[in-house]
Amino acid sequence: MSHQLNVVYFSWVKERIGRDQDIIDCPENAETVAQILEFLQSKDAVYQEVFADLKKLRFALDQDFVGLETLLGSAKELAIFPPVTGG
Amino acid sequence: MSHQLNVVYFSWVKERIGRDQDIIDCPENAETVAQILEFLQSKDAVYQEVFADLKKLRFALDQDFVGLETLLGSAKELAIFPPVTGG
Amino acid sequence: MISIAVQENDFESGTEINRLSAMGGGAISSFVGQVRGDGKLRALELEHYPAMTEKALRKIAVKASEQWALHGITIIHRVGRLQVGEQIVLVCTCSDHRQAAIEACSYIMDQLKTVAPFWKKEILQDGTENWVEERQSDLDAAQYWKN
Amino acid sequence: MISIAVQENDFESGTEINRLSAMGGGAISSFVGQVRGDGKLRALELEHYPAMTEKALRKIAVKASEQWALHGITIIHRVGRLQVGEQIVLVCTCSDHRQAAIEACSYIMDQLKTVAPFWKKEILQDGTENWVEERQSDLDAAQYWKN
Repeated sequence: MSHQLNVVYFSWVKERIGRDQDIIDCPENAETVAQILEFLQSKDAVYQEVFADLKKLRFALDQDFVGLETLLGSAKELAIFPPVTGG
Repeated sequence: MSHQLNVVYFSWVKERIGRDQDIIDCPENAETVAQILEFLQSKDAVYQEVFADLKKLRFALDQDFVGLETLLGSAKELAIFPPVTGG
Repeated sequence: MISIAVQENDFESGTEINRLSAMGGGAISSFVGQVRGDGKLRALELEHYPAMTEKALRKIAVKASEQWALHGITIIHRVGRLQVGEQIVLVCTCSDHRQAAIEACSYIMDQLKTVAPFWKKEILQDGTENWVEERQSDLDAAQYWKN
Repeated sequence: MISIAVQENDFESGTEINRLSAMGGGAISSFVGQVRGDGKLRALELEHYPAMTEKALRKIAVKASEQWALHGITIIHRVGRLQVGEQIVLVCTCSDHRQAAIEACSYIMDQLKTVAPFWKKEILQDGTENWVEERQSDLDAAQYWKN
């Protein structure tokens, strides 16, 4: 059964992609955050460019910060955004 | 010419001495804070008891903290009080 | 008692301090951040990740309450468009001891700067817009508490 | 801008914070100390040395402004009889940078505890009165800034 993932974007990631979220069907072989990014990049030149420099991005899985190699598990939401600048 | 000094007391020093100040004529040979304390102690048993433990006292000369060996110079006011406890 | 708010409206620092001081700890430390003008800046646009923001702030507050003996913690962070001079954030802590209150307040601000999902966009007087980049000094400050 | 007040009247922390934040620094740190009740305490009597107090507080504020880049410093210290829960002291600092504001505020409180001529007398519920003694932790805190 295919796993649906809500991918949400903030700050300049959202602006460059041109929308605030994508609902995707995870491919069978995508098990980590990095693999979802590769999958998105393979689909579209815009993702390819926005995700080109991974050092400028941060990730949260179900609203907790995670690294690129974190397993998706049964997470429902992946957030992709630049380093935070609040306060 | 005799040098007049206003000696002011605070906190339990004031309570034990029973008044908030003394105006004294400095003796010729009293050049330091310590010597004024000795002079006062020589005059009165109350002073002798209140000033018995110098480690429990602090001093200010013309409103600046000083040590026991500080010279009186032309100071007009010597304050004697316990360590401060504000804030 | 932990109180977290993410809101567009302004806040009254005095009201929040009085609320914490009513807990009777005796030592109340607070920090207010505001939009600092440099002549070129017109306003900031504060974006956040609504599903995550309160969770992240609460996690910071819980960690602070594990490290210091606190009676209360208040965190208020504004979002939306804020003009130069407007308040952005308030952190307020209450303890029996001033060092605990002050350190916890400082810790919460440092963590908030690095792990709470807010992003600032500068809107300049000439109309141009820039997303603010993370600052090394903020990363260093957050790192300090790990030593 | 240094503002010092020694007064019997209460103060509004929010008003003081807003006055400093109007200077536009962007980072405002404040500390409020209040009379902490322990069940036995009824009130504190705060005595001071009027001719020296403001001079001593101003000296502390000047030293802080030499060590950190501050836009403003406010110190308010109350004297007279204060009931449990009442505010005693406010220190508020304003800077371009939060670490400077927070450290200066902490420094001023530590100095105030050891070199400002105030004395606290505790008035207990049963009517007995005790002059508060200096605490080693306050001396240690003031010493910290000399290293």
